[in-house]
Amino acid sequence: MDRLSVTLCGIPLSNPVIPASGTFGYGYEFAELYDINILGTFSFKGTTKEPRFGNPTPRIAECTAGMINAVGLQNPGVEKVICDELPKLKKVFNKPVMANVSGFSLEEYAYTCERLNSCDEVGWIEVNVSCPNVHSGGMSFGVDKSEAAKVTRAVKKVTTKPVILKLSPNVTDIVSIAKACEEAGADGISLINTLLGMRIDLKTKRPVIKNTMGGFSGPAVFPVALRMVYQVAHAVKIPVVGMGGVSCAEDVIEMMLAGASAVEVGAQNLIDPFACKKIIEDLPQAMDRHGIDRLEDIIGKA
Amino acid sequence: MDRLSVTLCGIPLSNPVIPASGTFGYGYEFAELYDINILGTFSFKGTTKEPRFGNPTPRIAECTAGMINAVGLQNPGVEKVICDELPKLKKVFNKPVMANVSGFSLEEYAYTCERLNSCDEVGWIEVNVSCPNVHSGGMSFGVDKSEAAKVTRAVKKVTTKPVILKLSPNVTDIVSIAKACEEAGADGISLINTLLGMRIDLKTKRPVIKNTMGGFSGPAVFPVALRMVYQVAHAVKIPVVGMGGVSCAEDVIEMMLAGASAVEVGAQNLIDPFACKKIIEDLPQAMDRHGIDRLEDIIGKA
Amino acid sequence: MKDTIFTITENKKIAKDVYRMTLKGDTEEIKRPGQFVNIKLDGLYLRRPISVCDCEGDTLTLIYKVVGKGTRQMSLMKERETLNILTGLGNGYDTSLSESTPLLLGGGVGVPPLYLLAKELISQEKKVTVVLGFNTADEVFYEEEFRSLGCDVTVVTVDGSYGKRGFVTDALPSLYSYFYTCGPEPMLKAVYQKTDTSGQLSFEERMGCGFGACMGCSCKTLTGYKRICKDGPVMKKEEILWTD
Amino acid sequence: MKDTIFTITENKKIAKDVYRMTLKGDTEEIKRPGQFVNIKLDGLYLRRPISVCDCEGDTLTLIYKVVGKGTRQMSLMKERETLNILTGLGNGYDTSLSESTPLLLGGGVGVPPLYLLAKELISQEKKVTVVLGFNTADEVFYEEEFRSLGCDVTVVTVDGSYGKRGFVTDALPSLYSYFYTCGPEPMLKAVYQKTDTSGQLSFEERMGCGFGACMGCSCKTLTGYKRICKDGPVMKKEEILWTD
Ligand SMILES: Cc1cc2nc3c(=O)[nH]c(=O)nc-3n(C[C@H](O)[C@H](O)[C@H](O)COP(=O)(O)OP(=O)(O)OC[C@H]3O[C@@H](n4cnc5c(N)ncnc54)[C@H](O)[C@@H]3O)c2cc1C
Ligand SMILES: Cc1cc2nc3c(=O)[nH]c(=O)nc-3n(C[C@H](O)[C@H](O)[C@H](O)COP(=O)(O)OP(=O)(O)OC[C@H]3O[C@@H](n4cnc5c(N)ncnc54)[C@H](O)[C@@H]3O)c2cc1C
Ligand SMILES: Cc1cc2nc3c(=O)[nH]c(=O)nc-3n(C[C@H](O)[C@H](O)[C@H](O)COP(=O)(O)O)c2cc1C
Ligand SMILES: Cc1cc2nc3c(=O)[nH]c(=O)nc-3n(C[C@H](O)[C@H](O)[C@H](O)COP(=O)(O)O)c2cc1C
Ligand code: FES
Ligand code: FES
Repeated sequence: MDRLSVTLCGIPLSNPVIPASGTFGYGYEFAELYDINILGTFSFKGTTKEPRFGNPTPRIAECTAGMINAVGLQNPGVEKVICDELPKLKKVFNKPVMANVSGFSLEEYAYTCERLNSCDEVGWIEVNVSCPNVHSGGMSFGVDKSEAAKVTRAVKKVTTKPVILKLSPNVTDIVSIAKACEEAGADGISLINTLLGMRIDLKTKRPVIKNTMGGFSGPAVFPVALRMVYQVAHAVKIPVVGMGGVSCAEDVIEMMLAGASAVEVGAQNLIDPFACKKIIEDLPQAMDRHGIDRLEDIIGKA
Repeated sequence: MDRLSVTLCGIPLSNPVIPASGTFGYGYEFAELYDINILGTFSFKGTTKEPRFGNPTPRIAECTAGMINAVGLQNPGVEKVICDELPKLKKVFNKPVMANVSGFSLEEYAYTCERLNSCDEVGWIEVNVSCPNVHSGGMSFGVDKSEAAKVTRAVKKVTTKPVILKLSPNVTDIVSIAKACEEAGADGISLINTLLGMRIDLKTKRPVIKNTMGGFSGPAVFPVALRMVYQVAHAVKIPVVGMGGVSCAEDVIEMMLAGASAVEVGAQNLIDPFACKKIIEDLPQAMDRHGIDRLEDIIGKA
Repeated sequence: MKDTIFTITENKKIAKDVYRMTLKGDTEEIKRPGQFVNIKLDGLYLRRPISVCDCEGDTLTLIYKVVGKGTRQMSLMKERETLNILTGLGNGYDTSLSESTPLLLGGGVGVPPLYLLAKELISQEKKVTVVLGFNTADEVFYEEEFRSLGCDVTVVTVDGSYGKRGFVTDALPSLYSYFYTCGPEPMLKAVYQKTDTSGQLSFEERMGCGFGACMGCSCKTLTGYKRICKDGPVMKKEEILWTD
Repeated sequence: MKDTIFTITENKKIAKDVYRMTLKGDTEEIKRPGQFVNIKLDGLYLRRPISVCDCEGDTLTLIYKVVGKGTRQMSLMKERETLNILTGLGNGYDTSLSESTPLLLGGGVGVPPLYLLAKELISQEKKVTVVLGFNTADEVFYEEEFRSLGCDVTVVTVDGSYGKRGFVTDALPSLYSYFYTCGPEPMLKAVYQKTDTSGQLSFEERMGCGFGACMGCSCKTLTGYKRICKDGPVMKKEEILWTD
């Protein structure tokens, strides 16, 4: 197993494979299928201060080699997550988990992160800055470097666990945003969140997604994700978690060559509930095929 | 045929299908295969003031449902285009053609457009603002609204033909850039150019593309392209030419529902040299299937 | 839930645009009528959810209508080709809640799951009445199959070209103890409004995963937020909250 | 150029990771040895360029090495399966330029196009010498086939496990009037440097289209910019400009 082990912000992972937030719930659906302790860790469903139903349906659209989702951060709210979900999770998962946090104001981010910081089960806090900022016209926090830095500082002030800023790819200059987060104290960067996309139903001649647009992910976005991981990993000193379209062991290796210290897998879990298990099992052979001894050695080597 | 006809900046097109710049050369390779007069028009290879070899090879990488190119605007330069290519083209194409122009300074854009403006064969000038601005640090003209507006004004000053600004999708806010071009006098907007992407070769552990990154296009980018076409078409009054991942008649219809007055087809021409012919032939049946009488009626109806 | 490879044993057109596919494979996880399976198709990203129409031993029967790329692709598949299918999804109908005279109301491709349901209710010695609604005569299917099970079957068509003219709710029998229904949402709403007993309704929604992981298919109910794929697709009349 | 459907008649392993596929279809556009075809494979976006190894009547022979996804997929295909292929791409070798004793130098999967070339040169009653280079014994193929045509064949392997030890350039005959070569770029460079006659070299490059439309495969030559897919893949020694 040592061939696969990596370290993320000082915490060891038995392997770099991490189901991405929003595609793995709070883990139980998958724990019924396989022992999820084989995972490096997983990032749980984006959690907000208050419970949310999210967006109206349809929330899902099919695309070539990918999908659009407009779930809208449905979650039971941070108190329920702490009281109900984490204790349930503890029974099936004995590793530190990654807490994915969203918010619509700096106060909400800080509140939710502070609450989760007190949970022993939580190893890292992954802060999703793709949400619209309700206090400044609804532009996402993640598209502006000073807003992203503000979120970083607000969260760092109330947490002791490693804080990973999860960036939106819908920007002109991903590097400047990553650097602003690093300067503001982020312990890691994860990317990419979904690309803003849209489909129209030819039968109804209306957008498939009730909210018109949504987040596009899956194998189709891999080249964009890889490029951003490469750019950011070459510009910051903190570790980068790569994601976007990863669907097989080879993709994990490619992401790590680009500079990722660990790799998240999103949409593929929905299409194949055993995706992460298969990837972890396939990694050693894929490494053999490409003459790789230890995964840790290849990070950023491209 | 009237079911398919549309108008682009006042010039009638027998149908909205336009091979995209860089994927159709100056037309002859395809004229050997079929009568290219069936096309609405086509956009010829990006032309610059001086001849260019472009980037070192490899310039091409395969992706899931798409490809990366880093051709780097190889072209014989505007004088050769006017003296050699356009006269040759005239023999096989009797419709106004779309001249695609690139530049690395405002002067270059203006020079090349002015030269092409004098050619009778040219119907529209499509100005690609994705090129790096050599006078201001290499950032692309197309990622900054004031730079894009400057290019528009410089070109409009020296041309009488309709000027279509072709936008880069690698931006935070495509709408503000489109609007800046409109205000600066653009007669139309075309989008999207390629997404910046990257692949790494697991055999060599180096980027596949010699220049590291390149432009990603093909069916994978369709949802991003459609979203941007929708956003821009709803924000400007000038016509929008939609492109990005279009590979069949249904995609053309979807782009038009999103707001495109005409639709360009890029990478698909490379995979299937008969792609545009097939799309034009398939359109009437696809329209029947979806209860569409005339294409012009559905523009922006989603 | 189980991830299984099934082999097609028959794929046959049974009405306008409607096909019946029978497959052999591991059906162990299919436990109740009203459950569905989720089918992986080459070249398409999301799986396609289709209700279990019948399941006996290792034989699974699906009935699907060609409405788009995926179902068109399915219709072109041949005997001996294989499909990767996630089985045993969704809660399914609870047959224990109906008394002696359940009423089954199906519309279009909402009819298929009612077949296994009818079979099970009849095996419980209930007297099953079935009303099947279609648009026109050429879309009608499975009338005889339900009759062979021993159901009292009425067929209605919207244009009157076959059976009675009208909607399934125009043909409600005077006496029934409970209802089960599946069909397009406007039909479900009409059934909800025009029935005077309790019952169960099966819903559709665009799905990301089909097994409860993505929250793509959520709906609000009187008993909280539910995922149509995992907490449904079958809902009890009492919990339904119509939102639009 | 022609867009054609071919049917596989045989697909057989002939050396380590190397397969020979024979196909039937419209070969009309295949006019010269050294041309290539471009193959569409399910689920992969770009076509895969493979040289014409042989072409007789409606039978096309390709020899390919499994190096990635596409060639692996090809190796799994069976008789009677079909492939969409663009045929007749590239300029091909010009056989008129060689005098009586041409030398053919092939390395690895650069060997296949030399087969049809040898056939054609022999039909012109030339005396053909062939040097085939491989890494090791288990990669050797087509020695006998060239011999059957009537060529004088030498095989070299890098590790000496078969034939002579060394590179093809270590086995140049003392007398030849012209050369034709195909193989990996380092080999082409060595051939260019160590041959003292004129000749033709066939190049490889990552391709977007394969028929001259995209400028993906350009190279600089002494006679201007060329597209390897359309103006090549065969270049004359005199025009070559090594850039790195
Ligand atoms: C629980 C459930 C059970 C179903 N059972 C049956 C059945 O037994 N027989 C049958 O014919 N149909 C059934 N459907 C509908 C069936 O899933 C769709 O007709 C099918 O997915 C259409 O796929 P397509 O590729 O042909 O259409 P496209 O329009 O090309 O599909 C595009 C996307 O939209 C989704 N989609 C399209 N229509 C629907 C729909 N009505 N419901 C959910 N997703 C949709 C597809 O799954 C796909 O992701 C069921 C749906 C659900 C949710
Ligand atoms: C004109 C020409 C003729 C060729 N003839 C033969 C032949 O007769 N036999 C044979 O075995 N091989 C030949 N090749 C090489 C062959 O095209 C590649 O081995 C093949 O494309 C690899 O595809 P893949 O999917 O298995 O590999 P991958 O590495 O998965 O392919 C990824 C992408 O890179 C491209 N690529 C990878 N290697 C090469 C290469 N060496 N040259 C060009 N593109 C490449 C692929 O086409 C694809 O677009 C030829 C190449 C060219 C340009
Ligand atoms: C259904 C769905 C829900 C998601 N929800 C969240 C979320 O709550 N928080 C978050 O940070 N990212 C969320 N994401 C984004 C993913 O975590 C991931 O960043 C993105 O999907 C790219 O990876 P992929 O291409 O592997 O799916 C969601 C993605 C999907 C598909
Ligand atoms: C090989 C290649 C070369 C291109 N060259 C140009 C160019 O010279 N000028 C330009 O404006 N766009 C160029 N493009 C971009 C296309 O015109 C088009 O905007 C883009 O590829 C998206 O469309 P697609 O997904 O249909 O390919 C090129 C694209 C490709 C694939
Ligand atoms: S479809 Fe994913 S939770 Fe229901
Ligand atoms: S590969 Fe397109 S021009 Fe050669």
